[in-house]
Amino acid sequence: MSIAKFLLRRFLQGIFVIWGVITIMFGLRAVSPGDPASLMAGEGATAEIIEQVRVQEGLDQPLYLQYIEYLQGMMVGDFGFSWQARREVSAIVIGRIPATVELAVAATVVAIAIAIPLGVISGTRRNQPADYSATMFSLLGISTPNFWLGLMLILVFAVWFGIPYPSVGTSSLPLSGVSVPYPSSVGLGMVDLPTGRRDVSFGVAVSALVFEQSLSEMGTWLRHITLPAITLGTYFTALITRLTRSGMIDELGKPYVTSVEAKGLPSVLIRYKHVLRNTLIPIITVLGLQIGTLMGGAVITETVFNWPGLGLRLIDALHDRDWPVMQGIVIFIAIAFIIINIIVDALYASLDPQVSDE
Amino acid sequence: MISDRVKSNLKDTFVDSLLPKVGLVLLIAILVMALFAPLLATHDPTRTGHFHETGAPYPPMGYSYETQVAQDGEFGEVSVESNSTHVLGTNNIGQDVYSRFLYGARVSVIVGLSSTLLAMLIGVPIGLVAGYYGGRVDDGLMRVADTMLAFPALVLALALIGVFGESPVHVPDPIVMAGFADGMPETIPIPGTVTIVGALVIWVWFARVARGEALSLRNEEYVKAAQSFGTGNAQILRQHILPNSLTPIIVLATIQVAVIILLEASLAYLGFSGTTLSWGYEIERGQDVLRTRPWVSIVPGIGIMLAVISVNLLGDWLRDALDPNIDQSKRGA
Amino acid sequence: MTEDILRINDLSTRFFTKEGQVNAVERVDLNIKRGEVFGIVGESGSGKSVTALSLVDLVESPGEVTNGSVEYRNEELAEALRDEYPDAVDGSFVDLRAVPETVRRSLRGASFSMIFQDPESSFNPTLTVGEQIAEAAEVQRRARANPRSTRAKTRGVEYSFSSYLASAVLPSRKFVTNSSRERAVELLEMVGIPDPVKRADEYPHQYSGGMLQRAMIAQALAGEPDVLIADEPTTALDVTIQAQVLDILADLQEETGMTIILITHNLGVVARMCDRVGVMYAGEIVEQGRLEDVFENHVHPYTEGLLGSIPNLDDVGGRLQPIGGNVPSLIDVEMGDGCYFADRCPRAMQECLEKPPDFDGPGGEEHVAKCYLADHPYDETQALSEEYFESAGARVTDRGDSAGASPGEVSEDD
Amino acid sequence: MSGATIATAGVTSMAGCLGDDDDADDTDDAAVDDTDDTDDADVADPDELDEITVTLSEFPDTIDPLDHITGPYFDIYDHIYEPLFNFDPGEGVFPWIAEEWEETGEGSTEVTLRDDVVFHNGDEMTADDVAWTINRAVDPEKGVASDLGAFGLGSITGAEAHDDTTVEFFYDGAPGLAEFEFGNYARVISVDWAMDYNAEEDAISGDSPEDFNGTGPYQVVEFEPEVEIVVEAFDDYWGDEPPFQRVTFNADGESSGRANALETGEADLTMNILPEDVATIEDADGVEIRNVSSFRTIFCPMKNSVEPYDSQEFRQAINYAVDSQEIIDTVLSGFGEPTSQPVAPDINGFNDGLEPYAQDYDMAESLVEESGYGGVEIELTAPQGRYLNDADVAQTAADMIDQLPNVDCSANIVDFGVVSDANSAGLDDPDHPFYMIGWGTVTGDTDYGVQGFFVPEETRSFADEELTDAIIESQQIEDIDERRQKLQEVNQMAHEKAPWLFLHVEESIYGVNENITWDPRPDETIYLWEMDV
Repeated sequence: MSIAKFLLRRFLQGIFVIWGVITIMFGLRAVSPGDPASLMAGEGATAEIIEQVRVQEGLDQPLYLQYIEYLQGMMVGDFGFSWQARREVSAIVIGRIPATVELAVAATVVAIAIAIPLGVISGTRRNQPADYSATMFSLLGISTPNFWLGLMLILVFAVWFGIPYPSVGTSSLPLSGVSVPYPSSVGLGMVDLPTGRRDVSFGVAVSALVFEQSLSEMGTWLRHITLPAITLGTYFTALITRLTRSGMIDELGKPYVTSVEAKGLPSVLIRYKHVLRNTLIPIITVLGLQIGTLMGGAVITETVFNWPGLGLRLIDALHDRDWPVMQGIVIFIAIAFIIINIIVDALYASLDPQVSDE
Repeated sequence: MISDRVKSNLKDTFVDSLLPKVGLVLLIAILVMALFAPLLATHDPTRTGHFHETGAPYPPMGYSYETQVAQDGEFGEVSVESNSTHVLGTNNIGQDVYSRFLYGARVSVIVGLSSTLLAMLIGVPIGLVAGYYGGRVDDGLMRVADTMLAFPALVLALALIGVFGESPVHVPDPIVMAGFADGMPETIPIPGTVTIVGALVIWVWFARVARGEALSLRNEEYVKAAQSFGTGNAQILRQHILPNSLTPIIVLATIQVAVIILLEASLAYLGFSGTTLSWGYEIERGQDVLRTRPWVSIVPGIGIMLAVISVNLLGDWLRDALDPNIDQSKRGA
Repeated sequence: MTEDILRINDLSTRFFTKEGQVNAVERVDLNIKRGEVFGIVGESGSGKSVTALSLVDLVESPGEVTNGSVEYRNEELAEALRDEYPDAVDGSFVDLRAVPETVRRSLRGASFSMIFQDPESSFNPTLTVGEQIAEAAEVQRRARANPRSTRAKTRGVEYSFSSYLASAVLPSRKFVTNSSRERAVELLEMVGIPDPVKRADEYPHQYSGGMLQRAMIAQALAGEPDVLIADEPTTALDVTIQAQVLDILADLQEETGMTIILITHNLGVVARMCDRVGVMYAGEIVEQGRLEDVFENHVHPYTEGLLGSIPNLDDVGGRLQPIGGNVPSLIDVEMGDGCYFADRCPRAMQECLEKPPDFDGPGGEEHVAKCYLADHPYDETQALSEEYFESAGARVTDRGDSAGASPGEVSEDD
Repeated sequence: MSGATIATAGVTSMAGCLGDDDDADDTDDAAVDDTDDTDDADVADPDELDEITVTLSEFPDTIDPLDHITGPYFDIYDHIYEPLFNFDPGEGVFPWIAEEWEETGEGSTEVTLRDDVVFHNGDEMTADDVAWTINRAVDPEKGVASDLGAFGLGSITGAEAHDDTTVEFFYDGAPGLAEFEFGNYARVISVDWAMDYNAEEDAISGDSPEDFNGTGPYQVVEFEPEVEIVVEAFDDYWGDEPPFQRVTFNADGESSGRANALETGEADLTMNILPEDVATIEDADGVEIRNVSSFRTIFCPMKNSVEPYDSQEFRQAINYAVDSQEIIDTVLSGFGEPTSQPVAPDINGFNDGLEPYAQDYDMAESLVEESGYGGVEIELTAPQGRYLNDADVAQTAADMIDQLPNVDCSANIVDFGVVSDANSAGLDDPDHPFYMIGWGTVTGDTDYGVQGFFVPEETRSFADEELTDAIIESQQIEDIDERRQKLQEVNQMAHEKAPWLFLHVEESIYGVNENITWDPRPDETIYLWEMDV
């Protein structure tokens, strides 16, 4: 079977799973102990609004008709309407995507950039201090709840070291009491005084850099995203380090490594070109599944740092009992998860030549 | 079942390396804390009002801190000394942090174990049946499993809680009931929905592993032999397939306990657990006062970390010793 | 033809395992002549493969070459290293154990290359065969441009860390130049792979075992090595394929005049290919000499046992004859002070409880045996009783345990 | 009226100042400088403070000016869609857009409007706009089923324009109530503009600045849904020029985040600062805490349809068990004042002869025994993040009750929606009979603080004929002093009958750039035009 066929099959499976996800969410609404109309109308809705919702959402129809309508809506990207926010859920979701993507990508980049070299070093220098440190780090990393980690980072960096940290897109922590003058204490000359802006998106930062040769927006972006990205990325860094280490150890024991060494290849090439490549194959499949953890972690991290992404919006929707928004975000996350997994599979297929023979 | 080889593997890997020992010591410590919380606690963990005379919470032993309090609208800086009866200080509402730390272990352990057990009870039979019978039953299960796995665990848990709400269950404390620990709460609230939701989120892992085992075991000679004697399928599943599938299921269960502990803590932190007697909730409580009273958040966080580390270490040990092939992906929350 | 290319003295390799120290290679002395085919033969676990790996410094932890010297004749190298490492250089010989690892490393491929017994697991499954051979050619190409510098092998932008990372993810080939790739195709053609251009772009799992072994030979030849170490090159192959592979090796040897150290437990292979032979037992070379001497005039009872009752070279049976008794444990504490073979030896004598030195054998020059029988005939009055070793007990363990105790590198499939 | 939603936050929208301190004439030369909008951290020079950022604790969900009734909406939208009247709690209703008004008969009042009011899109405001807006608000069939119409303008039945500047309001309640309602909640939308949004049928929605069009002193120039609204002074505003040229409204759900924003100069004004963060702000340079005792009381209703709360002895026992001063001193760091009755001290009808229940466990224990409910287990349902340290207050109160030897009490911390539903569900709903909630008596009159809880049969959470009658009686008294006396009686009665666990008066705590001159209002409303630099 060719890679294309393999991917096509995965794609069709993905469609099936998306249908399943949508069905489960519909089912949840149907089995919810309350009245679905009041569920959709959200917190504090009046009886009139609930009735209006019942009629407009077709909740007075038989269940199977509701289901068909529900599916039809989903197919055209209609996630419903938030009666609380008076907006299309899809607009709400789209508005929140960039912040989450920025955070998730930053965390992943940080994780990969740190974890892979760390795992390789740890795996190739077994039982040396570097290995022990990396092992301890990864054990702590996978065992530390990330919301707590986020708070501790704030505590250490913002409070104890007195590094002022922008409140925006961050928690919580007042840094006042910090008497050091702002820019010098950060040690980053390019970092401006905090702006009055809530946040700078990566896009804005990049365009400022490109069109205005201005570093300050990028600096602001970096300053805002650093702690959240570390918070979200730590678990992943630890996990990938762990996987890389054990994968390296497994792979290094394989005969082909001796064979490659006998060819006289430099060791860095052996590690990164030959061994790591084979190590990555199982890691990638695991990571595909772990993207779900990343997304769950993003929900928490966004809450800790008040980061205006999907996760924070999901929590708000839950507190407001705004079912359509909650459902829209959950379905969106699930679909994103499925699509990422298909991409991961493609990556996997491109890495492992044997996949096309399976 | 557990063979001698496995036993000796378990022993060897335990004796040879430090980490499983650390894990076991931690686990025993956590279990002792959880089990004997009413005896070890110095105060009723729900009792409020343990404040310094200035009205501010006590810091942990050996520390003091400066804070500002308003009396009749006027601010004044006061120094707050620790109090020897509150080893780890008190929280925002004057509850003893040490005692809440112990009871937090209790909630984590109860939720972690019961949720995992429940998930096993749901997932293992489904997985075994699917794997053993194969065919359409199996296909159906795998599709359901794929769909369940398309939800990030925390997100699915939040969705379920969003629908079903939070309902704490008040579990009586046998030690207090028996009169060994006067002054401790007679019941403790366990986040009921979280327990069930946790099981609903992770059962599919058990189903997958059990299915895989059943799938390979059904071709074993002794199973074929039993079939040829006309032994009923139910009996074969019970007598042959289940016992021989246990090893990877036990390894998985260990890891999933850690997953549930983190899940419960996360939900409590986000305010969806329905109980305030939880490490996660306590961290949230401390968030507002992180700058002035960091111990309120630090202490429960260490609790979660130690509990998860202990379970992870034991999980690693079991996995290495029992089943080197079990998938790494089954960890994490 | 008579000049030594390798002088191995007192080479010992130990594995430091949980069960104890394993003496995989025990004070081995060997001289290899330029252009010859030298066979090392022995049972599984006798230390043949570890000896080979020790020569090129590829013994892996927990193993370690603990003693001895490996002197390699190479005028250029000797010249280059003379000032910096005077102790390591002796005439045109360089003691490879006395020079830094980077030097040894730089000799791999170019001076020494290896063929492994299991071609399927000795190729990286995720790179094309052509790429892997080209890689070997590339390394040597760079090394030749600047023979002493290992850094030369890793110079250039494509060797940056990020490109390593990228290469791990992307199917990139920028580590090898086009000329190396062409060279790979040539080499494949040379070892008789049909349609080498197409085959070069295939992955190892698309090759058959015999073809892969040929590809491995091609890879080993990429650096035009002085010494080719072939570790059981035919063990994993079908009998017909075995013959083809051996033919190729023999032809290539004839063409290039390189030295081959052939490690095998297959006496037929030895008889067919080798000029001289060393017999290994329990990490020691117990007898060595020209092929005819060892096969026909052997003195060591172990050699005799190996060959069975076959009296003449033209009728070698192929496989090793089973020998009574068990393969010895190589664990240091369990090894006695005497001849390691004594417990299995039909002619063990009292004096065998002390380690025999090398005695000149009855064959031509260089026929050497570690056996008192080379010095004087068997004396029945000195014979050890059958029960002697059984009561000594501890020295001999059952086969299962010793296999468990031996590191994987020394065990072979029989 | 059902108070659930009104109770949710500082519900009011009265126009504040009389204009006497509105000397914001120094902003003429303060041209907007878009390239320099990052400098508002530089608080040293007050002249430059013509751009400020207000960080609220919650960002409005919706943009329809009629589709809400809670604090954060008014805090932003009142600057865009200004109130028609200027309402001062406890003082009454004063002219604003409405210049004068007169009762014209049974259930109708004629209002004369200014003739120089224009919408941000340039259209002139007419009486038609006002009438249409009122009708849209009060008619659940039109536009959105508006909270503002249903609760705020509950007794108003409609409006009709007579000419460009005259509009008549119709109502079915007492004239005083109607005046309070329109005085407080009347707003105006341009009917022509609104028609583009199909506003007769739907809520006004959108995500661009053009989707706002009021007559207020500020017009929207940037809008990012759920994140921020930026407004600038409206050039054609009929009234005084507002004190800041450009104002950014955003929100941060965490008190410490808001405090942090203030300290780093990212915000110039922020609200709902927790007591824990007060000291931090006090310590920081250039910013300060401004606090005022609000009209909001925090208390825990006990539904007397449910055992054991049907016993007056039991309810009193609960009050004797809780030491609210202690809660204030510890959990609230001293912010607050214990209450003895439903309303706060400055409210008309407050009975200053009443003392808060002093903590007395012996008394409480014996009262519980008297009630016959000894050994009962109860649960206090309380929200998290709605009021100052609400969950902590509730847990402490519950634990104080739990310390009674004959009562077990625990706190159940839930989302505010649960509490709000429990409150509006009335006596028939037994799910959460004992819950913590806050109520801002924004009118400054006791009636508003008690009537919703004790009078309407469907939604009240406590049924007592004597108390209900007394409240109804008070509503019919014309004489101010007599009425005040009656209201004091009502408060006295409420104290004795203990329908609630009385806790405290909530402090409104703001963090403010010290260059801003502003005294916070007790009704929890933020009006930029009351500020000065």
